[in-house]
Amino acid sequence: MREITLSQAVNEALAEEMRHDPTTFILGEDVAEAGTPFKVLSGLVEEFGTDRVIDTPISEPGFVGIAVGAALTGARPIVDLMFGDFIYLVMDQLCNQAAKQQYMSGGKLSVPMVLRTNLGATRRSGAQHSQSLHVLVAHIPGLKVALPSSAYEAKGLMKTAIRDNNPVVIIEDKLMYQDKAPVPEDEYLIPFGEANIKREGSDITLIGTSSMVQVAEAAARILESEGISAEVIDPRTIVPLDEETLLKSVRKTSRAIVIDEGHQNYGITGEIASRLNEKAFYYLDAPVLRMGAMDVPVPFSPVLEDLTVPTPERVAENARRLCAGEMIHAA
Amino acid sequence: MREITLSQAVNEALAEEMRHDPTTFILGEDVAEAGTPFKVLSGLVEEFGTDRVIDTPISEPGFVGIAVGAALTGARPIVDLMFGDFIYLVMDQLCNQAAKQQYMSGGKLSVPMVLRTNLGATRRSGAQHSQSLHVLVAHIPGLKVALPSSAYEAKGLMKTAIRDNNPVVIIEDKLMYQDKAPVPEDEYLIPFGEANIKREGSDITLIGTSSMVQVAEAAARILESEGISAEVIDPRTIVPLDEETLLKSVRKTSRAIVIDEGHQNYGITGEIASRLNEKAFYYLDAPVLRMGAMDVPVPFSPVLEDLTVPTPERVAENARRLCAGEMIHAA
Amino acid sequence: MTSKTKTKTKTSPNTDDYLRMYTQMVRIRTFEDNANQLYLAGKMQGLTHMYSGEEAVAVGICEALTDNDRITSTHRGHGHCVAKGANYKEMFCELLGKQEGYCRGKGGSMHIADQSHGNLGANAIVGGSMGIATGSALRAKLLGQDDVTVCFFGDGATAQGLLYEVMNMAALWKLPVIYACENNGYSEYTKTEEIAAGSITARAEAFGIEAFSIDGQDVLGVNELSKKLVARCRNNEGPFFVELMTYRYHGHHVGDINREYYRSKKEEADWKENRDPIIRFRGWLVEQGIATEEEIETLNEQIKQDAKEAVAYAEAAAYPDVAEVDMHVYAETDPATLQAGN
Amino acid sequence: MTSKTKTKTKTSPNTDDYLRMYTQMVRIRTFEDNANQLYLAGKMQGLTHMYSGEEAVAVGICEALTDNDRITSTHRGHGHCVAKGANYKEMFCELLGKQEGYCRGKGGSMHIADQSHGNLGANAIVGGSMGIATGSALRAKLLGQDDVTVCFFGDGATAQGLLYEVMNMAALWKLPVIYACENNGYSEYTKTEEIAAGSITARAEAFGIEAFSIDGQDVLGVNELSKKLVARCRNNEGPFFVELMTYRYHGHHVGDINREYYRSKKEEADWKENRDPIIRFRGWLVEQGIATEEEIETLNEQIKQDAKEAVAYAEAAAYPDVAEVDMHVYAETDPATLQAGN
Ligand SMILES: Cc1ncc(C[n+]2csc(CCOP(=O)(O)OP(=O)(O)O)c2C)c(N)n1
Ligand SMILES: Cc1ncc(C[n+]2csc(CCOP(=O)(O)OP(=O)(O)O)c2C)c(N)n1
Ligand SMILES: [Mg+2]
Ligand SMILES: [Mg+2]
Repeated sequence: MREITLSQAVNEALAEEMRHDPTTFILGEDVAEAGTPFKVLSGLVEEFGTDRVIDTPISEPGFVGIAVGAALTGARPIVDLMFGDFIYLVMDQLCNQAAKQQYMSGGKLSVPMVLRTNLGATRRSGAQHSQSLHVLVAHIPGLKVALPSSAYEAKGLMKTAIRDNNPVVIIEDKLMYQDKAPVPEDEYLIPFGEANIKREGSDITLIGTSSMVQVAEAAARILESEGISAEVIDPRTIVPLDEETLLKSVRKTSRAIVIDEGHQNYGITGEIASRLNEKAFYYLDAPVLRMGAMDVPVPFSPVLEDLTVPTPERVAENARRLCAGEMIHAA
Repeated sequence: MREITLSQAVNEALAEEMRHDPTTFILGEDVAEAGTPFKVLSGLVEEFGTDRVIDTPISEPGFVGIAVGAALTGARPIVDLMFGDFIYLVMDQLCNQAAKQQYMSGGKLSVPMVLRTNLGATRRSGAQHSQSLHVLVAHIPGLKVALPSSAYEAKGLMKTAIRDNNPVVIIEDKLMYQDKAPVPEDEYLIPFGEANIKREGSDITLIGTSSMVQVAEAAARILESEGISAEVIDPRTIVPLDEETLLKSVRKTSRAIVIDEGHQNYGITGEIASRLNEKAFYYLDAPVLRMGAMDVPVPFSPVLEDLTVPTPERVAENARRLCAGEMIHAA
Repeated sequence: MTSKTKTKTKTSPNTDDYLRMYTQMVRIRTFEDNANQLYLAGKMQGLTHMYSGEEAVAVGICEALTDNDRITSTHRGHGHCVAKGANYKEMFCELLGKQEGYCRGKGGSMHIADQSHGNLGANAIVGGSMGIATGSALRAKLLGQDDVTVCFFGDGATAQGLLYEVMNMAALWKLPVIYACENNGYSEYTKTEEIAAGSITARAEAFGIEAFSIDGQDVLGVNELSKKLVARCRNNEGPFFVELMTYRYHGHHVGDINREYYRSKKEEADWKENRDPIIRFRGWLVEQGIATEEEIETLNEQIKQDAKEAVAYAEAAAYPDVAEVDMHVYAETDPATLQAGN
Repeated sequence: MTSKTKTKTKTSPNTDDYLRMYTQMVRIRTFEDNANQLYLAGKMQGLTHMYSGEEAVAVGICEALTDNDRITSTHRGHGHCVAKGANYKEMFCELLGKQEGYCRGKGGSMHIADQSHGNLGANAIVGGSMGIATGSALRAKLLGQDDVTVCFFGDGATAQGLLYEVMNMAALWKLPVIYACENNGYSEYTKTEEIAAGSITARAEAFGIEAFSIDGQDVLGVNELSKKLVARCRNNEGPFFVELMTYRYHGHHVGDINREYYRSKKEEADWKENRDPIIRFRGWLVEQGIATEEEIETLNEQIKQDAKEAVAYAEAAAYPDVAEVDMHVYAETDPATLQAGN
């Protein structure tokens, strides 16, 4: 199969869906001629024109609000939020205005919009351009949240996001834009709420999201060389969450680590670990271990920044100890 | 001991600290003559004048940003955010601008400010005036988060919050403003990170936050009449969290329910339950059970709204089943 | 402004329009009187904000719109809802949390919406709908639809930065949206001059938006300007900004009873007695021979009767089934559309 | 504006000021040239935005301030930092993530702050510091301190609603703050006219704020106006708004190399050749007899040498200890202050 970058995959998904549905359009800062700073949207304005690939002023609450209004009245806007750190700025529009419309109207109003943005540290971008804030939106009923872990997921989840009738937040890993993966030429969509078993194994389950799927896979390779068989699962969407697939795996392996790039404290690992602890309690040999990012603002200095995010080595080390029956805590 | 309302307790704490430190001032909508819609601040403008009790326009990001700047340069602002639902509007100022200053400056800048706001449903206030959003700020390193559960805590935690050198978010239960509790006349402060054992017990630990402390206590009374001895613990601050006290209790009782008024999904119950599962795993007879608010926007209709929040009856029912050895799940 | 012209007669082609405007204003006032009673009688819970006194604004503007045109409303939204064509029954049901309400009881007073008439809904976040209104206008422009969107908000809401963000985009992109600022002199318990520096209309003008400041108690004046601006919006000349000077008769919300510390009884009386939009328009209708006092009394009575019946209906109506509590969190998506090739 | 006056001579009491302004401008340009080299050589990581071309803005303004006055800065913040008095060494250390940096390496280019000279810090959120600057001014007013705060931001940042929220409050409360809009014609890859409707200064004026639009390449003009406005701020006549027309020579950030799709080489050359603030001021200094060409060349060389040394120092300096990673998340509070009775 041909291999394309995550960036190209997103671009293809957007182009296909924009051809498919004339009510779709893209809205965001420097999305048109510049194709965004990450160049993910290059070429779209040439095909679809400035009416459908719209450069906005630096007004995040404003243009997210505009997207809500357009979605509420019959269009399917796709908002480009340049950095995931700016989610803070648009929380009211996303969580008060978009997420609740369907419910508050008793099912009469819907907001079919997509907010695409990114997450991830270790790019030396400092504390305000490196955050992984997905838990903030995952907590809010009415929003769906997808975290693609490769070009393949990025394309398939984006297409589903655009066709879904709800506000969907899709968060890409900004370090992965140039990573290639096999992506079919033929059209495909990836359904929400279906976890992907990236690798089968029997001794321990490694659940990774977004950037941490690769980390989990690398850890699994290390472990394999030591005779430990790790199963790696990517939930793909954290809302809805495919609890069944995760539970099935954990009931089989009896051990699990949940790995995520958001801060650990009050982050998504707590939810996932709790659900596994609750529903697979009698199968577990040890409590589910959580590995989130450190609970510190992301430091600029490279020597510090690299410490803040889980690495394959540290995941493997924890897995090894868990499998050896050691009692370990994340904190 | 004299009994005063939670509202009076907050008012006293503010007045005492404002007398104590001339760099403190209050900033918010209708805080002066009106004393806020909940009348919590009544009388303060008469004592401290409009220079220190400042009515602002309806500009939440603006006046929170102003508080950050004032705190950064030597004052101790206390921001009044009329409804906890407006936290969404000020997330950037709180989480990018306030929370990270100390760290980003390598310890040279600090932001000693307090944001006081509220939480809680069942007031028929609709989906945008009923949310309990504490997890959003609890997730962000650099912020401290206090959730007073009675007039006593409201006063003691507020005084500590004002003297703390960090940005502190203190969230009151808006249904509790008229509730009375014994509050000493003598000055006292409640340290952050010290949970309060509201009631000792041996069969099960009920951990409740804010409004849910009363719910837990009521459940404990129901259980007591059935011969089940429940320990009730109020963490009082969720950042920092007094894990030790919680663990000690759970290691003793072997069973626990975490009860909170925020949405359950990706809310604070997951973090607390995970920590207990991780660190008291071998003591537990059953996985820690979580009871958050339902994962739905808060409905207006009274018949629906009351279903969304944990009640003493439902807590008691779950506790009963847990103690009977039944395997139950929150979801 | 136009109330002194004497050119219209009972046979004027506008007679129906005038009578409908009058009717709609009285329907709003009557709705609010009943809502207030329901609150005072403990039959309605929650936070509710009365529109009484401001009727000429909602009616003057909404009468210039078609059902296809959209509005966004505020926490003080009953007036906009009635003016845009809503029925009493579904409105009262919503205020009481009943299943037959416009939002199945899930929205309540602060989130009432009436999709069928283009009312995109009240909003409990001050200024919260400014983006929505502007987005509705962008949708119209992009999809080549010729509807206009009116964004209602109060003087207090002009303090929200969002307004300036969306006005900038509306101006840059020439969107068919009208920003209608209902300046009733207060935001909650604070006078406008204490929270708004400079000039409200100048703020819109600074973004290159044509702005007007008019008497919001004169329904004909409001309607005339609105018709012009709506036509100009349809002709791609938008956006516009209109400040409407008006007054709320009740407290900020139904529970705001003792309010002399922030505004005097004298001031309230002055507005009610000398600037009431309904009394004023009624006088003009009679003066112009468009309706007689008797006809008007009959109309008023009929509306009161309608309200009474709707209230009784709503009180007797069923609450939503408890099973509805976790319905409508997510909109459904037809599984077929999620298949490749579709 | 003042560059044509011939009244100053080498013996003028302002000679030192002029030479310091010149020095500071060259120090900024030289700092950026070195930072750019560090980036191109792969020695500096991350996102960095060059201030070259805009020197007269930061220097003209900051030379009107004392160390006690505060500024807030932006993502394009090196110029403000140098102009407000920072040292090369701590700056380069910060850019390289070294422990001796102003922020112990934790901030980096986009968060550099220099507490000792009143620089409250760069900010990676466009417009993110507008509240901070206004709050600093409120603190001055409330605590009876007479310092002034300058809020630097770009033309693109005028699209952030926060600006209008804080200008409204600054105007209502007469705060000693100067909003300094560095209009360099672009926000990232977009021309200002495509993202800013109407007039930027009119927006401030609409809030009752006196506003100015001036040539940002003329350091003396900028300084003269700044001195006046700072004095007026100290005299309780603030706030003010100044738009400074300027130009950035580099791409939006160090990696923005091929940029002809959004601005022409010809336009860049025109600004560099005909409107460079340093060349222009240097010419004036010589013309006025304040410095000779040789003196200026010596000065330039000295600054280059300083930069070279500071870069070498920073390259050799130590990274923070790994134990620092979880230090400084929370400020300490003296336990004694948390006791009752204290
Ligand atoms: C973002 C936000 N801040 C504060 C409030 C509380 N609040 C509700 S109405 C109101 C006053 C609004 O004043 P205005 O916009 O003039 O409308 P009016 O009530 O006068 O019609 C306030 C402060 C809110 N609902 N939302
Ligand atoms: C809130 C926010 N939105 C977007 C960005 C990305 N961004 C960084 S700089 C910039 C352009 C800023 O333009 P301007 O304010 O004119 O400053 P200049 O770069 O021209 O100095 C943008 C869009 C950001 N950092 N913060
Ligand atoms: Mg008002
Ligand atoms: Mg610029």
